[in-house]
Amino acid sequence: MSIDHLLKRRPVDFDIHDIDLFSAEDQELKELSSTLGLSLSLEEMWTIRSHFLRIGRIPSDVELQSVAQAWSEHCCYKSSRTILKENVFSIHHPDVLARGDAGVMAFDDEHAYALRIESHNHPSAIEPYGGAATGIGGILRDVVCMGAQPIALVDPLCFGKPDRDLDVPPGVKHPRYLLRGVVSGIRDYGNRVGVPTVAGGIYFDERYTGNCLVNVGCVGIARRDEITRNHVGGVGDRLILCGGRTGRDGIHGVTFASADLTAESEEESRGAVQLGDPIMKEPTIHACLDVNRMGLITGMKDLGGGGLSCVVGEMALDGGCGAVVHLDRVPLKEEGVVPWEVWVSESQERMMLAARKEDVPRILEMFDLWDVPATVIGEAVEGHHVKLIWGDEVVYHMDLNFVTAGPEYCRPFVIREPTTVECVEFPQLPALDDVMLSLLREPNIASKEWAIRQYDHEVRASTVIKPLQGRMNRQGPGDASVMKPVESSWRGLGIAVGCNPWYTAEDPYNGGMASVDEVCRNLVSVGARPHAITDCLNFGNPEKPDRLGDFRDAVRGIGEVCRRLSIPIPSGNVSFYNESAGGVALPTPVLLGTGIVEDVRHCVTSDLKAEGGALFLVGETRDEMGASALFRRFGGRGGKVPDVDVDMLEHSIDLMMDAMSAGMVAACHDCSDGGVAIALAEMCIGGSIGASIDLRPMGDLPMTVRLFSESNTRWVVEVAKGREADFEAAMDGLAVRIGTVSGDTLSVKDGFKLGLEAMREAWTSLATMLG
Amino acid sequence: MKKVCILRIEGTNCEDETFAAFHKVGAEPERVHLKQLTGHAPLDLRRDLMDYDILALPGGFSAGDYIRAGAIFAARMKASLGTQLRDFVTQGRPVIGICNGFQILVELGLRPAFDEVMAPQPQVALYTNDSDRFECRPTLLRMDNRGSCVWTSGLGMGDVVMFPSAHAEGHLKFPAGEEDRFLERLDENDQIVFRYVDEDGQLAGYPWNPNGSPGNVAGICNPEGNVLGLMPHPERAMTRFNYPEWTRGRDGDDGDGLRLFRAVVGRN
Amino acid sequence: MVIADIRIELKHGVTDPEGQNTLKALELLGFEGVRAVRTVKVFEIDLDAEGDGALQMCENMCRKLLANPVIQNYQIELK
Amino acid sequence: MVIADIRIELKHGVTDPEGQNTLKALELLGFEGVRAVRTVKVFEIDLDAEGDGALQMCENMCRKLLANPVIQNYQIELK
Ligand SMILES: Nc1ncnc2c1ncn2[C@@H]1O[C@H](COP(=O)(O)OP(=O)(O)O)[C@@H](O)[C@H]1O
Ligand SMILES: [Mg+2]
Repeated sequence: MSIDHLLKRRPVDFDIHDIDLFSAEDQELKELSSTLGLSLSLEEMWTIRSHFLRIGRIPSDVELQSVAQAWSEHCCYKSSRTILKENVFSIHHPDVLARGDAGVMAFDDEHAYALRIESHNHPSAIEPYGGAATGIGGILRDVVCMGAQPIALVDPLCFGKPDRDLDVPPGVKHPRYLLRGVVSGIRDYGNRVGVPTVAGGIYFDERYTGNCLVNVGCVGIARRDEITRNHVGGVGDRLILCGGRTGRDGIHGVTFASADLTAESEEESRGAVQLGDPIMKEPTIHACLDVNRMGLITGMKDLGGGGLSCVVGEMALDGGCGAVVHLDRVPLKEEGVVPWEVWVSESQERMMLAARKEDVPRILEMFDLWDVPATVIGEAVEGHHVKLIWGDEVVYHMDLNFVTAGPEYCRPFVIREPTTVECVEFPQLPALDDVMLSLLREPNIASKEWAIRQYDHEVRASTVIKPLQGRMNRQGPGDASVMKPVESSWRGLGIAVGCNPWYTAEDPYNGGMASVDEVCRNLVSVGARPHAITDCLNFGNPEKPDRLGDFRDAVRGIGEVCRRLSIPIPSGNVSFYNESAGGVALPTPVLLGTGIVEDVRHCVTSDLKAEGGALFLVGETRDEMGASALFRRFGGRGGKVPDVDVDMLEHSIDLMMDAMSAGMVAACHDCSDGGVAIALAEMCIGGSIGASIDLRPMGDLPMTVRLFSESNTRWVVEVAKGREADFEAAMDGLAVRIGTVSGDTLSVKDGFKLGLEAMREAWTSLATMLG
Repeated sequence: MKKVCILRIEGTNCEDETFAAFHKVGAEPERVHLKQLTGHAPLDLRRDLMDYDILALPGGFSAGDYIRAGAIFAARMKASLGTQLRDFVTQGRPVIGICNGFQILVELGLRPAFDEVMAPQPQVALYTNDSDRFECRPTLLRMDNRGSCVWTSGLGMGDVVMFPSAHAEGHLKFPAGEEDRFLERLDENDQIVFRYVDEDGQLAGYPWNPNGSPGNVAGICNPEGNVLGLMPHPERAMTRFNYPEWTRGRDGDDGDGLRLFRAVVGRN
Repeated sequence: MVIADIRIELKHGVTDPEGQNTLKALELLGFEGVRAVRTVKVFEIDLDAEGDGALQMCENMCRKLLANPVIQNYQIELK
Repeated sequence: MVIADIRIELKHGVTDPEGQNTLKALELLGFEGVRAVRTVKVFEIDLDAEGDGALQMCENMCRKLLANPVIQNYQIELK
């Protein structure tokens, strides 16, 4: 069936069609949606048709494309909004200064920091290098348009198993290829713009093979009076488009992100994939922050999903205005880009500024100094309509209230019974020495140094606690990094990630709670008090009730803990449709947490410090082996996924923070994948020193449970010499003594005994595989 | 007060911490875009290189390090600022190139510059690390200069300092077959300033030497000693809290970078 | 043994930041009449194989490692 | 207008870490009989110039920017 008869070409000397929705049959409406790449449902097409019937004319292609962008899942959160409102947006905190493209939190009396995390999953599955690089570009823009200087990047990533065989399903790329491409993309972009990549994670599971996840986060710092708005200041403000030129690249990125991946995605979605140009971005950041500091602009917003179509509408509407834009003034990369393409293109490295007319010349001068194109393309007007002009022709004239009032769905969902199985199928285990080495070699636990050192994690010279910690050139893993963002102050900002998709897969509610627990533990480990979280929620197709049920429960779990700990979530991102022919990716909420360090000179690292140091375990260990690293490695089944006792978490954070500022703690590492045993091994590796351990004080549990249970809210702590009694008293019964730092082996009474070199060799084996 | 020109183009980074480093030792630094020195800027922003006492080429990725690291920046400087730069150097004013700045000095022909101030063509190259990867890691450097270099006058010979490295192209390459001759010549002229060493202060291989440079050379100066180029970042070692092992105990709040920057700023 | 010359270029319409930045640098250096710069990557590979077998192997290398068909084209030439 | 194909290769004896790394990756992927991999960079330049003038211009570009004579050779071909 052809829909050509519905496309009415206008008699002008450029390419524009009006689309005859009025005479289209339902089947033709569906066909229009798919042929034009709109990704709109039939019901949504009906709504649009009624709107135009009301105003008495058919839409132009520019108008129809624009609505499709605005109503995509990616832009309007139609499936998730009600759930987010209830659980996330409703957590209020006086330190939240703004919720814009990035969230803004108070840092000290004079400064604020911005934070945001976002996914770039689908583009990265198709073209890992460009997909990841443009992900970094996008998240930087979100932070810059709050008026903040980016100071740190974060990159939690999920891939299929790196050691799987080389045959992969059609349309899918091997995890190692994807990993190399993604890490190179983040490295080249992040390093070239001079923002350190200080935290992240690489998670491997077969279920990510067809659908890798690339989440990128950014934190920025600003003086409080530099925080900008993401909208125009008022009627008469000029709209200045700056940065890269606009082309056909990146067309339909958001609609691409709002559908499952297929074997053909590679061919079909080429237009949505871009490479990014950090050397346009870097001066654009400078110029934007300069004109903001000089007080020359009234608002600023980045061009991300939906391109101009989203940014103009949102900037005008939020500023209480309408807008007139001369679309033909937009600088183009190539000839022949037609109006609707200009309006929705997602070409990289672009920002929109709003400024009073009299400030425009100076702004243009500043951009010229940096050789960054900047063009006045329109202005804010009275009312709430946006009008687009090409030559003398009006190609778009729409009421913003309609365009931005995207649908909001309460889609059906089902809540699964969590697999809280009392009767566990405990795996057959080899000797405990071998279990340990095997776990250290497990790609999810093994050292990620291969990636971390390809990122410049020290540029800007403010990374005071680094991602790898311990003796030089023999470091072990850290839990969080700490930035010292203000030259004249000792105050610091801890940055950490929390993510455990295996818990979420077995028990979404507990999984959501556990990821908050993890991010808090990580922050506390270095001496940072949890302050804010930004979340990237990666789930499957929300039109399938079980996927949406997982989403809802995970968000409920996250919201529950955050609300009770009073940790706001001032920004975040939802990524649905993480599915491919090979199945659905693990439900993966990724949290980026920030914590305040009162004085960075009191920070603590994970490496064991000195012979004779007393080792304590803080927190309660239970038989919670469900979805543990041990079970995943050796084939255990069932078991309870670790629960979070929120009161205990809150109390423990307070006690640990006090002990740290009192200087009692010499080293600290949280217990996560692999439990106490792996935490101890990692602390030994970082400190290049052994420990002798007796786990009997942990209580009446089987040895394997003591060693490998992943119960939440626990840390292994080395206490400074002479402070043992103080510490034990301060911890109010939560800490038990489990051993002493000594020698060059890690030996656990009635457990195992391993040399440092054997542990290090196993732990660093992933690098060899990745080459 | 010493005026410092921190020169940048698109893609330069590390200028903020280089600024902070000079500021900390009491100089008056300014970030200056190359176009401000060549007259291609609004009137109030134009600057003259000769008004500055010190020139710093910070690290980063000028122009993305496309083609070769530093090549584009160097070519633009040479074309638009060549004569002034030559004068600046011959007058003995201190110049430092850090990381990308070192790559720029090399591409400019300002390093090693045995016989002339600025050679018409590069005489050495800073090439891809042996690991074929960007390497961000702390590095220990032994100061091996016998006294010609003004930048290290605050350090003693044999002192070991920690300046972090972060680069993909830091392997110093001499013309094939002439490696030994070049190394000898550099040594004779007292142009070798820093060498990568291990914890015992001894020359050692990867990862102590992060890029595979022959003779473990990390930084060199001109025979007159006023122009220093080095791969590692002294501006990232201004306080002890920049150190990889500071939580393992280290005295004082100062970092080794201070001694380098103080040496030129304190001098008259 | 053959020497394979595998030439990988960006597809039309894919932006080439390296080419663009090189173009800009050439212009600033005063070169006139430079209309466009594209960067191409070439792998020169010594192979213990001949004729069709070698060609097939190179095809495979391109598909599995050297090129990304989404954004790049490749040409293989045996010498 | 001509298209200049400027080929920048490493001088004999200069090690090529990228080539070596690629060789290793190909071996890991199971390719057998790969003896060596060398990487070459090509700039394809559209020039408003002809013949000797164009050649001279490309020579200049190489000397001023595109090649470092310490480690690299260049070849220019006009198409
Ligand atoms: N899961 C979430 N948690 C908290 N805030 C969220 C979440 N998802 C989206 N947000 C917020 O909703 C707003 C709109 O998001 P989005 O449309 O993705 O932004 P952008 O226009 O920058 O792409 C942003 O302020 C974002 O931080
Ligand atoms: Mg945004």
